[in-house]
Amino acid sequence: MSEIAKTSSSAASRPLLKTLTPWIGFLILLLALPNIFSSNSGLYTMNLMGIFIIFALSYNMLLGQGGMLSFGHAVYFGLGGFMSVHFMNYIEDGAFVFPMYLIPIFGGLIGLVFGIIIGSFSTRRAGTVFAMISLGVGELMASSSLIFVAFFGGEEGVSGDRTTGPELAGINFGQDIHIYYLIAAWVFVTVTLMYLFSRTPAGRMANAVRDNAERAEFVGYSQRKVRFVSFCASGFFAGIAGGLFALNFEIVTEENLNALTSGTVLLMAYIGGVGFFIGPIVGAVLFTLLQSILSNYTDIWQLYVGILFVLTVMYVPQGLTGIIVMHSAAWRMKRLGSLILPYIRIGIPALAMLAGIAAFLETIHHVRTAFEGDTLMSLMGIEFDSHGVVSWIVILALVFVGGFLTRMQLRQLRDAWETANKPPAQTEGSGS
Amino acid sequence: MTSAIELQDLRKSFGPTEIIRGVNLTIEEGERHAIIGPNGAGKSTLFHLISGRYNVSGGSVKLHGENISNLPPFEIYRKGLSRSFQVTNIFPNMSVFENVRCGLMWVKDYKYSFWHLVDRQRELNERTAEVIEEIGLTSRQHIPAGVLTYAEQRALEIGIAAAGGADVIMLDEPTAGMSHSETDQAIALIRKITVGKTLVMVEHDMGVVFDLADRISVLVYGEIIASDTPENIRNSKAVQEAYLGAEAEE
Amino acid sequence: MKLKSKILIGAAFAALSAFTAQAADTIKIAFIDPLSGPFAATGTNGYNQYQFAADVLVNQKGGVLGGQMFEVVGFDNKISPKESLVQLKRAIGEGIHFVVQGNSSGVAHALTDAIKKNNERNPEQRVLFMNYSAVDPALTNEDCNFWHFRFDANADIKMSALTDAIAAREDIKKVYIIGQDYSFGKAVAAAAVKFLGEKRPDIEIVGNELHPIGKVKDFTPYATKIRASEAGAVITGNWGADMVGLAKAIGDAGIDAPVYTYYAANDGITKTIGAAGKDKIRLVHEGRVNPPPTDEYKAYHMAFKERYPDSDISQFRIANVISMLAMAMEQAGSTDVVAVAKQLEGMEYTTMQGDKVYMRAEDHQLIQPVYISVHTDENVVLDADNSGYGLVTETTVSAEDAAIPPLGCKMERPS
Amino acid sequence: MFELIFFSLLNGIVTGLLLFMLASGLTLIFSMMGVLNFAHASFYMLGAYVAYTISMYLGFWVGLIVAPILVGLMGAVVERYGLRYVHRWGHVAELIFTFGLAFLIEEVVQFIWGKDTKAYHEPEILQFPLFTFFGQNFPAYKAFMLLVSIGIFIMLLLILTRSRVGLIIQAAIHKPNMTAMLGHNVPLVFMGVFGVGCALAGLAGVIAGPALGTFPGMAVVLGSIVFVIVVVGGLGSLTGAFVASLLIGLLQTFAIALDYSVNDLLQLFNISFDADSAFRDLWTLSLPQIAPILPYLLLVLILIFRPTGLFGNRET
Repeated sequence: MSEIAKTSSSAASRPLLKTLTPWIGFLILLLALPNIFSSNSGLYTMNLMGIFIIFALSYNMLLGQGGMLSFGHAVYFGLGGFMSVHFMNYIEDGAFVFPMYLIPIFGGLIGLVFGIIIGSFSTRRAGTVFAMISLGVGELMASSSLIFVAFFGGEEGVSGDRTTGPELAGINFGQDIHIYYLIAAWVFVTVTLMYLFSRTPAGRMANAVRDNAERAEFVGYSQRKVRFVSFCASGFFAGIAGGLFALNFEIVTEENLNALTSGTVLLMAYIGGVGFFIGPIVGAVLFTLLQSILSNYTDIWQLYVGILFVLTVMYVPQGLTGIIVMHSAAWRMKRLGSLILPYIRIGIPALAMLAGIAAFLETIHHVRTAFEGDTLMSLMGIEFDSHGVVSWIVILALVFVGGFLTRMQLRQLRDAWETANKPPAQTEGSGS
Repeated sequence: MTSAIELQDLRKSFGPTEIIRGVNLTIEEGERHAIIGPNGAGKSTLFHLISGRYNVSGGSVKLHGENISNLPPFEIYRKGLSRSFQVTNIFPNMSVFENVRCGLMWVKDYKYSFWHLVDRQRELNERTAEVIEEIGLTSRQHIPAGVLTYAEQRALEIGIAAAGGADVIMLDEPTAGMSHSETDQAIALIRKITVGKTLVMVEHDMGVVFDLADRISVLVYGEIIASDTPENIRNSKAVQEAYLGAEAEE
Repeated sequence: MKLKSKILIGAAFAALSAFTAQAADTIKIAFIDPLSGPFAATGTNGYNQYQFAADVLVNQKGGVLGGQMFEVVGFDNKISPKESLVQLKRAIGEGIHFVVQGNSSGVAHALTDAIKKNNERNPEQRVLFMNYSAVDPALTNEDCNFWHFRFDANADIKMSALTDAIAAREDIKKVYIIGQDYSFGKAVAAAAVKFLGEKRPDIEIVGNELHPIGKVKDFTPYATKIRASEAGAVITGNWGADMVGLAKAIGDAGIDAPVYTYYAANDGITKTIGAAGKDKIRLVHEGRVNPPPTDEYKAYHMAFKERYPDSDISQFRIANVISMLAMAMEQAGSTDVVAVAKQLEGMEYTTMQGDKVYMRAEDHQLIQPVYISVHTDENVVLDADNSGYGLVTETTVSAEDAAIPPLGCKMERPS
Repeated sequence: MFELIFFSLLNGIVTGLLLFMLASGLTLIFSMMGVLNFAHASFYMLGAYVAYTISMYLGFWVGLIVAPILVGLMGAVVERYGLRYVHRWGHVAELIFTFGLAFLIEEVVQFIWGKDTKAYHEPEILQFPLFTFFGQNFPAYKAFMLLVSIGIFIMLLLILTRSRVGLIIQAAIHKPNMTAMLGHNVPLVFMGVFGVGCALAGLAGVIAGPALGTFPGMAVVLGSIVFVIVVVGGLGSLTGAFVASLLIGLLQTFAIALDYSVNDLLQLFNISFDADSAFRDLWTLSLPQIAPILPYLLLVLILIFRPTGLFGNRET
């Protein structure tokens, strides 16, 4: 997939097959996944991932590709969801006949309409003004959703039934596995379309305006219009994601368009890496996993997510994808192998330190929240006494010894890294 | 025949300070015109007024006889005027190839299209490759523009400005900060890309000016004090006095 | 790259399934409520009460059906309908057939709808939904279904009891209604207007106000308005921070009128309101605390307090849920969802507090007596939040008086 | 009616001045560093929580003094080791950093202090009604809040206009690069301003905690309102922030006090509406109901029609 990440190059010189390989791989992966994770929760998690992948990619059309920092992207996602669920109900009531699996189109259209309306005044500038307008519009919409009950259904939201309407080859999408394939199909189509959009003049100029809005005006493009086109497209795809949400959950509520959802999509895109096309995909997958798996094991998972987010912003602004792409130079020079040992050498103490920190937080949390006399807690299957001196010595030893050893190993890693990347790395992938 | 650029009593003030104080200037089509003058004379401001970066405070700018004062930059570009910048002004995170291609897309009539794939537009890409060949960056075309050397970025700057084939090209100090050999290359490049076109340039390096220009205008304190052929300017007492006097005052 | 992350996911899932391997002889009950976020305090306390009730009322007595134990498994829904459905799927995936939930009627609506669809689409994975706190009347009226049972008195029943109490006080001539701007707040307001109109047409409703939920920083302007209206009583369905803020503002403004509430106790609220609400705040609820109705209840309350010193039995009905579920299983002789549900329908039961209650078959609403208690620090045996303040019961409305006939429930029963 | 207006006015001013304590710090930070600090209200929350903890051991008054100092120090640390580091990645990253910080601080507060509302009370000696007017009490604590806010406002005014530090700060606001050339240690000034801004927010939290409640959501409730104020007032304008704070404070109290709805307006023109239409909610909309969204409406309108804000002279 790294071909996709590159802001790639010249003409149609590359053979068609090579261009298509990652896409075929993507398709096969989508088809094969439910056979690997066939459990109920596995399917459910993957459905959620699919929806978030589209949503996060649509967000990145703004932030990563267009340089527009939005704090209100959930508006289009939510409105798309509400519109779709209303249409689901019209179909159920027999108001008109329409196949249920195409419902997300309505979500996309309402997203597009609102993209046009809001984009017409918000895309005049990028930067802080854009961010503030998006915040204001987001808050307005979220507050209105609780006031206008007829459309938004108040805090109960609006629910629908996806099993009505014309069926597709005898399937009524009652089962989760059917919905999985439906979402996978939509994911494949929309991801392809969004990638292709980034390769059109409008998409390329969005990058140019992000890099240098002024200069773009001196090659004939109005920065406002360039942003506007991206903004509308982004609203459209966010609306489709909302429509899929409506199909999957059969309910859409106020939280689909509130500030929390807007914040979540920013977080997903940023952790994944906004500078790369596949960054948001990685972010969406990772965040969904954190949300649905980590939260099963610990009450304080949001604390970990917060720490991860802040550390990413500080030290890895190019996101997780950026870290992976950083290795491409060494990979091409076939020197990646020389990094394995140094990574192991630093990885073990670093893991020990992280485990220590996590154990430290978890134990404090346990001491604070468990009921009186319950001092026994378990972490990763290890049971210990949260009030015991020995446990605390072990935890602190993990943190400090691990931290100390990690620090000591940093130097050798840096050396190994430099050796592996000599002659000086020419490319760092596309910018961030 | 109308002239390429015609400035009539052009004025620009920032607050109470008037920077451009009634400039009248006509640049004919096909002419290579240089604007010289001491620091702070308003040369860059004049460029910004013509290219639409600043709004004018008074007077008018005409391009091929059409009034373009206060049009946004992209409108002016679409009417056939392209420019480069004194401080390098490129798209740093995009590759050299893409930088140049951005300078071509509007002219090739793609506009805000989201149904063409840029990689499949053979003519666009071939033309881009040609321009890159001309500015001598073929071997560096896949590198992000932000990591080019200074001289390469200056060449790219000119390449973006010239790529679209605008018939009026304005270059703001194209050789600033270059070494001798680099300057020579730049002159050759400018000569090559402006064949049959109107060139307006601001330049400090008198060698470059006298080498390239057909006519020279001298801007001092926001006014044109002379506009003539290089020889006449070189020999003009008034210019020497005003210019040197101004220099001395700084 | 893609593949690599997928491998990681695989590992994560493998780890997950290893962890959820389960013993077969326990009956799992999924507790789907907020365990993180702003409402975690209430949710966590409910979770503790469920675990305590399952331990004390079932497991320590030898379990049900010849030794099967109850295990309450917590699922954090972050009080979001969407997340609740995700957790419901997870619970079903783990083979759980019994779900309890209470916080937020919005979540309850989402769950009951999803469970109905699930039970139709996957008959082998049917689920029973025991709602212990979501009081929107619609859940047992037009939106009722066979799989949903409500153990709390619904908002109309509670309002009926509240208005009885107000009607009995001749000195109250003007009433101010204030609530959060969403379905529950509106339902409370509508019910209050309706019942007051029936019972005391002479009472003037001087204010009927909805404020945005969770967004009001300072309730002082509302208190000013209430004061200006010269109301003799205030009715509110507010909960959480909105309840605390309102109570404090009313106290600070020196308004000397009773405030009739649904959710103004426990989980930090009693402590925060403190002296500001003394003899002012009144609460309608289904479980008595002071004076302790029975010794058995007192012992139960104290035992809970011993295990969780920072919290109290705030939702007595939880004990009823567990006991009645156990009883239904015993009577059905199995844990089959349909069989258990049929036993629950119409079940009569005497609670630990000595009240006779029954599960009305037409709409699955538990019919029980309702009490109105006052927030005070006098005669408090079992205080709340260790604050010295607690609830002392003032008025009792018997089950018969409190019962409101079902409205528009058309229940489809599985054949 | 007069009673309602009198108390609404008083409450509006109390709220407005409290908001100004937050907005002034945010404006100062923005003017100097160009960063809109999303986490500003989180420091307000930290102030309340820290003061709560201190007040349990040493009493309210110690908390009033010590908590803002501690919060200010935390702010300085965040600037020195967080923001300054992130600065190299550009403005968008800075904005996202403060956004993430707000999220993280809320989680940390919940981790340390738990998720429930804290019983943080006003000191005993301020628990009496200062005066009673038309039978309604005005609590002494509100008057105390008013007094502290006004005191801070005057102090800020004096420092900015009369002291050397104030002059440097003003210079830095107008010409950030020039100040460095004059030989001032700009990073230190930045750290100081950020710290002081956070300390002001912390102080606001200390005095607001007992009145408005101390709970993990308190930052979110106030956070975006403070943004609205600095944008509406004009980014970088302290005068604007002051006027906008009072404006928003009064707007919110009066919108609640005045019970007008769209329906009333329509009846004025003898228009009736269909009670079942999809727009029914629009017709029954009342002023108190929409009170909290008014600031956001104002924000969007201002940004569209006057991006410099009421008193600002620069766009971002």
